[in-house]
Amino acid sequence: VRAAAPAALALGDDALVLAQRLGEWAGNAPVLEEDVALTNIALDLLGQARTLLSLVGDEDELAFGREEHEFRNVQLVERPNGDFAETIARQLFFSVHQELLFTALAAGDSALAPLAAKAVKEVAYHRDHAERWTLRLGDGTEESHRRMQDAVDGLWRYTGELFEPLDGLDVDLAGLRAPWLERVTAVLGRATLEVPQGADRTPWAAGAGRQGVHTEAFGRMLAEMQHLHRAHPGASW
Amino acid sequence: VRAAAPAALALGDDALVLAQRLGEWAGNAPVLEEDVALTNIALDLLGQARTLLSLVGDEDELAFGREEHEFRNVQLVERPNGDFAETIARQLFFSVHQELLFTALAAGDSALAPLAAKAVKEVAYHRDHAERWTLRLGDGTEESHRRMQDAVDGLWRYTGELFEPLDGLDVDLAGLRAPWLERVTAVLGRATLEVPQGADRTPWAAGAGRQGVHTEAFGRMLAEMQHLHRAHPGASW
Amino acid sequence: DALRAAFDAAVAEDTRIEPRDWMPDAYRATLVRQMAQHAHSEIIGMQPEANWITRAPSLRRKAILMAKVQDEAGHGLYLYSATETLGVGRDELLDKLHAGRQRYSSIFNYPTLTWADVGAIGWLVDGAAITNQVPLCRCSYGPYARAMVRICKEESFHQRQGYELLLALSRGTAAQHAMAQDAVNRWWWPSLMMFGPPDDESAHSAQSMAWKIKRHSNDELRQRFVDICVPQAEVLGLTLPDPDLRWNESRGAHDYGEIDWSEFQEVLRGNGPCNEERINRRRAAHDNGAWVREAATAYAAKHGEAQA
Amino acid sequence: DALRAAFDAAVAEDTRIEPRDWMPDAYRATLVRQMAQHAHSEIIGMQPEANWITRAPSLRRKAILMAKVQDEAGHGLYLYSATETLGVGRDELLDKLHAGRQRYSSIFNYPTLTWADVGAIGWLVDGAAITNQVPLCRCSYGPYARAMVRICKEESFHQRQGYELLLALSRGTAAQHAMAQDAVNRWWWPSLMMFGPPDDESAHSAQSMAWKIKRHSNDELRQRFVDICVPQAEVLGLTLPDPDLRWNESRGAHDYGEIDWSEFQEVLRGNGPCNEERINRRRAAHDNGAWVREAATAYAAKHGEAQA
Repeated sequence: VRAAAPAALALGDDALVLAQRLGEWAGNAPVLEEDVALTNIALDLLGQARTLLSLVGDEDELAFGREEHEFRNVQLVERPNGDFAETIARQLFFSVHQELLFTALAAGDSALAPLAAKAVKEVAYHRDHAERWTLRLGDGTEESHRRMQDAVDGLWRYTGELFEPLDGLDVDLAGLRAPWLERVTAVLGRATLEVPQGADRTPWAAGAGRQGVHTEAFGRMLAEMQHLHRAHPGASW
Repeated sequence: VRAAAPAALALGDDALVLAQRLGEWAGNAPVLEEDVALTNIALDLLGQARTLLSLVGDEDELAFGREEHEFRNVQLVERPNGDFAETIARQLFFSVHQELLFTALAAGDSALAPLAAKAVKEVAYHRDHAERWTLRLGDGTEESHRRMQDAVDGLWRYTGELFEPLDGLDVDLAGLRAPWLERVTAVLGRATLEVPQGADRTPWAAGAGRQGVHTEAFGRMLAEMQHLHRAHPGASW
Repeated sequence: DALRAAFDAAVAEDTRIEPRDWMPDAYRATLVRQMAQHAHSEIIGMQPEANWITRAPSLRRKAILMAKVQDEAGHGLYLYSATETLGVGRDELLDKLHAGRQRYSSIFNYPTLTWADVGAIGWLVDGAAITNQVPLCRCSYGPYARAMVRICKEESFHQRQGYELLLALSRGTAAQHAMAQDAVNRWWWPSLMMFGPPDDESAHSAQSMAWKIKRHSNDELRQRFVDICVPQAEVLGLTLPDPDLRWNESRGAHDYGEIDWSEFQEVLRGNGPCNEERINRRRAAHDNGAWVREAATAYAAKHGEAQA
Repeated sequence: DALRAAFDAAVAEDTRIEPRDWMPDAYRATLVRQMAQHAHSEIIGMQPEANWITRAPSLRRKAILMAKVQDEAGHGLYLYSATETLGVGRDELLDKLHAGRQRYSSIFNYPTLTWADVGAIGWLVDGAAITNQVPLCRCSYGPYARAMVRICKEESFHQRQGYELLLALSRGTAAQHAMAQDAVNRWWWPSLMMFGPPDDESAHSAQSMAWKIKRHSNDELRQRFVDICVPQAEVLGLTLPDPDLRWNESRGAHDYGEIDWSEFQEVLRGNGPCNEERINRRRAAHDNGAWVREAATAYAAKHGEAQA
């Protein structure tokens, strides 16, 4: 477990931060079924986060007691929800990646294999949900097409970070990029959307989350998330 | 001073919370002159808050270390900025009140008299600024008229609380209501706006801030305001 | 006539009325009104609790709260489906909600000011809801009764979680205990109002009871709720904010103080603390989502897929 | 001709050129471009710092930061007024900014990730700006020179406050010290890039120096800035993130490491961390404020008042 700790922390932070973002949708979704679906995905991710962070230490100390620069999530997951298209694009990029990663992890024998084996089914659902909406929005109305293309374009430079090496992981992350791109390209194509031509990372902006460098929006997200816990040091809940 | 402490706390919280709200406008104002003006008003209020809270205790402990229910500000000042019309309506209602109150306080000999004497000039500027914009928005375009009327109507029920008695204050707050209404009515009239007909308070919503009952938006505001300070207990800045 | 007689017999024998059965127009209208109000309450009721999802103080509590809010959305779905069995669709009902022409439970017009409010809502508000709803599991209209069976099961789970949340606070630090007591102080009376006006002022009760849509009077249910809560409050170590609350040996029930019905009427009239916020938030979610729903419809039209 | 000769003589004698004086079109265009970029930098530069106004950790620091951001808005006002002396109005320049046709300083495309960034911006970014701007107080165009005198005075006040903020952190808890060091690590190199490309690649420099719009080369100013910062960093107890930084006895100046100009070019091309956020936020403020400006115009038209 100790060897896997840096990876468990990073993947746990990914899941925690994305769960927190998705939780902001509760009660605000465009249709009641999506209140259910987005909260359900958030719950799955929160469950993953708790398992992963517990491999590293106390889940609550880690979630509520760390400063921004101590979080190891990719910047992709901390991007604000934006409109529904941005939430879906973020989810598509992340879920396709997570499904590939967890499938590979589940086949191995690291300390993360059991979590991955358990989570891979729920992640497949997340991916399927994101794909279906990518199709509907991309190939829906003119407005939804435009919004979805903007979302895909805007988040593209946060995707490269998903494939950077991660200490403690017995999976070649760089090797997941080709299948990831293939799947994303296929979905975007079916959705009549263009695959962005820009860079999939920039050296300072996206790509540094794993080293603890985040975006301005992340600090505000943490302030909201941690305030109550920090206001009562040592209390049990 | 001790006798005036409850009043100093309540008035200090009014100024602090409104300064915090106005500070959210910095960089987002409709015109550069308003970035200057709104920040200037926020600075004046923050200065008042620091003087008032320092009469009661350590300004930073009070600002950053209290829970929501320990704040004694009226609910009016914690209402979210909304659009520019809502910010102006909130400012009009508050500044007219504050000018009357500080004028009365300055004429007395309580521990708050020096602060009031000093602040009354800046408050007159705040009131003048709010009046000018009330005129422009109320008597500007159809859209601005509608927005300004909506803002005045929506905030009306938070105005009654301004005139509830306050421990430690040697001013008859209830007695300020008539001159307040007269002035506000005059400005609204010149601005071609209607004076709202609804209640100026409701027993549970607006009117309980002085007892520590606030609105849902206030908790999020405090989370943002206090997070960094609470994340570093005991640190000096 | 024969249809009417069959309907009356079914009600009398506690046989369920099903969607294809004949039913009086007024029965149908009463059901639609009540089920719509119940469905609206579930979706508006997500807001005060969702207010704390992002701020829950532990991951375990965050997960519990998310699951609860998700359940509420699910309850909304069941109930709108149940109204559809009576030929009234969700879109139509939502339009009425957004236009202010249909109600939701007034309790959700109170704010959640602290984390303890999440517990108080679970214990008191869900508790009152269950007391109201358990009899509805035997309601004469089949689809509604079946929806209520599932909903009540989940609600009672929520109620226990709320209780346990308050218990943890009550036994926690002094600040946590005070937070819990404050929440109970604010939620107790509004919870008692959830049972509706006193029996002698209740407009629809008699007919609804005759139709077995309703099974007990407002005051009966309110009394049952008070009698359940008093011992629970003792275990919690929290005080119910009613100096007149005491055991009445002769009635075998608790006496309780007078309810401020003027407050109830004010909230009903739209002057509660959060009436505007709640309905504005709901409308904003709906309006902001219009382009998404249009896209789904357009896609389904192109591809023959059932709409999302 | 005579006008050109008078202009050249005035520049040569360090007499100020004033708005009504004749000036070459290229001189005017260069000034407008530079002053507009400077004005835009002031208003975009409000964003990274305003990001911390609501979260400042003490009321004193909150007041200082608010005053600073307010000064930046004020600087924007002076500078847009100065461009108006050349016949180019603020609205036109803002439209160009929002359309991406005029630049602002690239430094503001970096994020403020912690409170210490507020200090680092004051010390390093304002420090670099002052080093650039002090010579502009002697710029050949009068209105620009006079605006810069006032701006430089305020900037040097901001610079001292930033330094003092960092000093408090550096001498504070371990976490605060680390926060300060991290901020300096992130802001040092971008600050050096504020002086523009190396002299041999600088496009406009020679003509600007001939016109006395510019008085020193990019590399001269950069060297001056490095030499000022090194001893200040020592007093701060913070390390500048450059292993090649050392005193060069023979030059009487500090040698420093190679600057990554590819990063500079990327940020200029719009690919910095916050280019999109900054311009989107600016556009949003402008667009959301359109109805307010229209109201002010309509009111002024009705009442003959000068527009707000």
